[in-house]
Amino acid sequence: MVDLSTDLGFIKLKNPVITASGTFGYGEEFQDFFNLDILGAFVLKGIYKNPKSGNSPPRIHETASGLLNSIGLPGPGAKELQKIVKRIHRLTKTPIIINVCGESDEEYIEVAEIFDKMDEVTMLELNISCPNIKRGGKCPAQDEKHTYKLVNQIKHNTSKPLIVKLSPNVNDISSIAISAEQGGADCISLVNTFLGMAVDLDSKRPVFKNLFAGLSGPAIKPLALKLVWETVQSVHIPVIGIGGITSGRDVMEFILTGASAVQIGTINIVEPKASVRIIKEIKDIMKKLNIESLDEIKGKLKI
Amino acid sequence: MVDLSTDLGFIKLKNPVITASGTFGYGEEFQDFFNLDILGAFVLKGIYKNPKSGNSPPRIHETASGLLNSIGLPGPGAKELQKIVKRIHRLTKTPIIINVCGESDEEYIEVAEIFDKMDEVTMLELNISCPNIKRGGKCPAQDEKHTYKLVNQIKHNTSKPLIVKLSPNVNDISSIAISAEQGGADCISLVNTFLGMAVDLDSKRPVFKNLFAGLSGPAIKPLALKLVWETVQSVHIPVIGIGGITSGRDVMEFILTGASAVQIGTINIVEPKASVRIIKEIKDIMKKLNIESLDEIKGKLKI
Amino acid sequence: MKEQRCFVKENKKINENYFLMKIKSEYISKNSKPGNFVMVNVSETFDPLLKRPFGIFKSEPPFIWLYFEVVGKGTKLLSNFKKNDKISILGPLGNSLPEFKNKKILMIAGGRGIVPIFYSIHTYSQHNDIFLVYGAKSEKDLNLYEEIKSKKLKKLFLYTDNGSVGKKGLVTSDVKNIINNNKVDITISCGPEPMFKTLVKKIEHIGTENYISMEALMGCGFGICHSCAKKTKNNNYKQVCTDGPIFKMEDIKW
Amino acid sequence: MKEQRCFVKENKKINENYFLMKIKSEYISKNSKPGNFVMVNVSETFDPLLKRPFGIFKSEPPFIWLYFEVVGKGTKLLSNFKKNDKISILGPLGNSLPEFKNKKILMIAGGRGIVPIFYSIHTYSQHNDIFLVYGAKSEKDLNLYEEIKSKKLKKLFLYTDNGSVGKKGLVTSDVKNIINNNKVDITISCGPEPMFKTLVKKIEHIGTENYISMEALMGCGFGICHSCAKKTKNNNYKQVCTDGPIFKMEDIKW
Ligand SMILES: Cc1cc2nc3c(=O)[nH]c(=O)nc-3n(C[C@H](O)[C@H](O)[C@H](O)COP(=O)(O)OP(=O)(O)OC[C@H]3O[C@@H](n4cnc5c(N)ncnc54)[C@H](O)[C@@H]3O)c2cc1C
Ligand SMILES: Cc1cc2nc3c(=O)[nH]c(=O)nc-3n(C[C@H](O)[C@H](O)[C@H](O)COP(=O)(O)OP(=O)(O)OC[C@H]3O[C@@H](n4cnc5c(N)ncnc54)[C@H](O)[C@@H]3O)c2cc1C
Ligand SMILES: Cc1cc2nc3c(=O)[nH]c(=O)nc-3n(C[C@H](O)[C@H](O)[C@H](O)COP(=O)(O)O)c2cc1C
Ligand SMILES: Cc1cc2nc3c(=O)[nH]c(=O)nc-3n(C[C@H](O)[C@H](O)[C@H](O)COP(=O)(O)O)c2cc1C
Ligand code: FES
Ligand code: FES
Repeated sequence: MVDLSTDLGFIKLKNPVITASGTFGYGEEFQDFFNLDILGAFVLKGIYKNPKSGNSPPRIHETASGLLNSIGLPGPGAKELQKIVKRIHRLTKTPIIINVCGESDEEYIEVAEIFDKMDEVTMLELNISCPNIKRGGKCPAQDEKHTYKLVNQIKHNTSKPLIVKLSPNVNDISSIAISAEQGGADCISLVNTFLGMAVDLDSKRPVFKNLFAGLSGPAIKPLALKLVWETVQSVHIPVIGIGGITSGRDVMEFILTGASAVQIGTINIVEPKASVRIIKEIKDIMKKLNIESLDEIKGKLKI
Repeated sequence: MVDLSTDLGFIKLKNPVITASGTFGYGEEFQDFFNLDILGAFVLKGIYKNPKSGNSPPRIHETASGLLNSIGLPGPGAKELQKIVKRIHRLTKTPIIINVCGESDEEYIEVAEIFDKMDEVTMLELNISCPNIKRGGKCPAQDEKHTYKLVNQIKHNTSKPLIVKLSPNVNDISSIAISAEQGGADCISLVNTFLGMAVDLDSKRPVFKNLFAGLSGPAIKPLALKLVWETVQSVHIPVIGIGGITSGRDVMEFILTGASAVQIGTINIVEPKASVRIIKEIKDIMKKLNIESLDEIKGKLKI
Repeated sequence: MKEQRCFVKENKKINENYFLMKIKSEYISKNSKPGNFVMVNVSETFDPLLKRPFGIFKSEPPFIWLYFEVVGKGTKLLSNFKKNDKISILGPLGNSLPEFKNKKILMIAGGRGIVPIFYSIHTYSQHNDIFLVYGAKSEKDLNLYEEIKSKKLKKLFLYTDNGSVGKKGLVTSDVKNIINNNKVDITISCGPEPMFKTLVKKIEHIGTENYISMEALMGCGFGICHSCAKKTKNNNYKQVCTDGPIFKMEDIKW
Repeated sequence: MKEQRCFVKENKKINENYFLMKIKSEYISKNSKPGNFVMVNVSETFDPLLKRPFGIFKSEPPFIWLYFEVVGKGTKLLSNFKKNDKISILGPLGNSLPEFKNKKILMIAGGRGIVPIFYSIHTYSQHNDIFLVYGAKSEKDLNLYEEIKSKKLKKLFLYTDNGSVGKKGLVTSDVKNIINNNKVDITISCGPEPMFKTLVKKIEHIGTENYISMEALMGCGFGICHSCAKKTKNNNYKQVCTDGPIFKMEDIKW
């Protein structure tokens, strides 16, 4: 019997597989495919205070082994999501993580407070890294000071474990990660999507109204792994690795690199039962490598 | 008859297809596949002053639609390359571009001076963006001041048109591009490879001795296109777009985005006759779109 | 809705650009209804990354048929599948048409829009009068002419852009007359966006109940990625994959 | 050296992990020599991105044969090719073995290392005495046993890890004795890295002329990417794709 559990310090997950925000709906949608109980945890799609309808189409564009998206975080608003959270909590006891969004620091704080009060919610993930903002805009995770200040404010106003989700679109991921840690983050997750662009030759227009969009999927894996490595080297809190993960082998590679858990994103869209397969593959690899617990490999990269 | 020529200001190329440094050897190797005369220009693989043997294997690692490389710029040194340049100049009148490398500013300057004196050389491309440097090291293109200073010094010591090749591994490509322009660059080419990482589960080691390696290939195209766009917006000199280009359509997309020419890299390794196909595809697309000259589309992105 | 690895039983080239693929899936064939679609994994690798949506053309358990046009990289790969190759498909997906009885139904199909229409004819022709308007660029694109003639149709109106078969003109040319002359109650249409736009103008206020089957750029096909958004009249977005692909014509903002 | 789109004429499963693929290429078959290899495009998409190197197993114009082991994603895709599928291959590549006459040649093949060896036997057996040592994990991995027995061999020594066929033991076990007892002039070997390492120790100073066929991680296969570097005794790098794959045993740094 291999032990897949992983300790995030503030919580122990039964396995390291967390489904990533925006690629797993509210979980409910996956019930037809598998029992949500098998997951380590799941992150609901990003939520603002008020309902949002999202960007005008097209919202996705396929690239080689990757996906550009500019969905624009459509959602029913925090109040409505509270009801949904209650409903899904009745379906499964798997930890629910809220992906907190905001157009202003105040909105981030308000949304975080709303879900901080809910027993059904296990953790908050602060999405300070959404690339789908107005042209020329920057997200908080692209600025050390902003990251520190926002994380700090939220930490002071909430009591649940706080995951801070970072953007790969920065010069020096370490300094941002350290800012988040100093601000009070209990955990760091990365990466959100990489800024990319696509144009349409026939219309001579950018594919996306917002010009830029976020790249995810297998294409970004080597880039994400490098950023996770750098983050693990610079902070003392646990790190959740994200980016192009599609197999048990990928998961093990991120854990070897120092991640305590992972989130799987785009592959959920492509292959709804990916998590089930991935968890099985992790077990198989552990057996093959003769590893009984993930701690035997976590961060054990020999350099 | 469509006109594929493109004006870089200091030189007019017969078409926008330039083969990228490190993926086209010294050109000679491709003679079996096609006549080098068809190319717009070609860049020889990066050269240091003295012979270098390159990194210890493994030197490549395949990723989804991408290639990580840590070749380490093996080469015969500047003196030997001069002989080779003379030899290949006899084979073709296609403009030869030297990819100038250095471990120190002095070396960059020396190498640039050596090739500046050669009639057979049309342009110099300053490779200030090679990611395959020692662990923790930075390349000049990751620092505005270093970029400015180095470009400026070389510009003062040479008289040939100077292309400065930028790194995508920066926070703000615009400011680096502007530094290069102010330093005296006649043209900017980008991107060099993205820093990525791979690990080997069985040995628990990084795949590459240098830990990080450079990602190229179709996977990076949307990221490269975004950086080319930002660069075109911020400088007045011509820009050569590079990154994941594999088809005539890709070339046209970069030109629509504002590039004056392109370099094609990894696809040369995979499909030696790629340039021939790409040039043909460009013609076909121009006919289909009813475009007679590339100027009709260059930078014409409607945003 | 399930994802399954199935066997391709046949992949027949109908003409240069069109293929008819027979796939064995007990589950999907038994659970599908007219209007439903499937998401097909065209490659076992990550390029292309996304599955591709295709309407269900015909369903006779344990088989379903897809009828697809080669338009890009994914459909090109799909055209290479051969008998006994395995293929992963997710379905049945989307909503479906309601049940009809004793109605006069006009079906309007442009190009590959014939797919959901063909399934509907099959389902409704027993208890309803079916009129079909089918249009394509030229004779060779009217691929399913023979298959269609074999169906129980009250009347068939053919159109080609160049007049090589049927009338010369657009599929929408005489729709209004056809509706009036035959006292049509219901229309069901599927085709390219421009066809819909013309159609809306012609029949929106004519008194018929108008159903349409829509396409959209899809990521997942089962409602989680929000990429298939279509604007409705009241400026909300609907998801084509779960709220559709069947919509009432008047619900969409054209 | 040319890149061509060729037809697969047969892709026969030899056992669970091994396939023998017959490809039609007038050009490659006519221009290849023992030791040469080809780069094969296993997918029309960008995943996997790189071509894969395979030795030429047999060449009888207008056909060549590849004999490959399914070890990962690319070889898995290759195993799916069927008769009349098109496949892009680049070749012939690499250096080749010199000509030999009236020599006693010992060939040593471990696992899929049989590929260049088989080609060499074919070429050299007319004018030389060929001794073959061939080893594999178990009987079922000695796939080409019958094919090999049909060749004109002076002597055949078989080994399996478990003794299910031939002797139990490693392919290298008795090499020294075989060389001495049969007055072997030349050895040609191909197999996994550990086999070479053992072999070097046993026969480097025995007086034979020792050729080896090496594998390396390859990007291009024609000398431009520098990814196939192998260190030589004098601490330089050689490129396996153009300086090799055939090397003299003593040139390599083990
Ligand atoms: C619900 C639904 C049902 C469909 N049913 C059928 C069917 O029965 N038969 C059939 O031939 N086609 C059908 N389509 C369209 C089909 O999905 C696309 O033609 C296919 O996905 C194109 O894939 P590709 O890789 O070949 O093209 P790509 O290389 O991805 O693109 C080629 C062109 O097709 C367009 N395109 C790409 N994806 C879609 C998409 N999802 N919807 C519309 N256009 C797209 C692109 O914008 C581009 O212009 C349906 C689409 C939907 C949404
Ligand atoms: C000159 C030469 C001749 C060869 N001849 C044959 C042959 O005749 N028959 C045969 O079955 N194989 C041969 N090989 C090995 C074959 O190229 C690899 O097995 C194949 O490329 C693996 O591809 P994959 O995508 O299935 O594996 P991947 O998924 O890429 O990797 C699976 C495993 O194979 C290893 N591997 C990957 N590429 C290579 C490579 N180029 N060389 C060695 N190991 C590799 C990886 O490190 C990994 O452990 C030859 C290799 C070379 C260099
Ligand atoms: C369609 C889509 C929607 C996403 N929505 C969100 C979101 O609401 N909040 C968030 O933090 N990240 C969002 N992401 C980013 C993912 O959670 C993840 O960080 C990213 O896709 C990288 O992982 P992957 O390569 O496994 O997809 C979204 C990604 C995709 C593809
Ligand atoms: C194997 C390899 C070697 C390279 N060597 C060099 C080099 O010597 N000098 C340089 O400026 N860029 C070098 N590059 C970077 C390419 O020139 C190019 O900028 C990069 O690969 C992105 O383009 P691509 O995606 O089309 O390959 C190398 C890239 C590869 C893959
Ligand atoms: S395609 Fe994903 S929500 Fe409709
Ligand atoms: S494989 Fe590219 S140089 Fe040998």
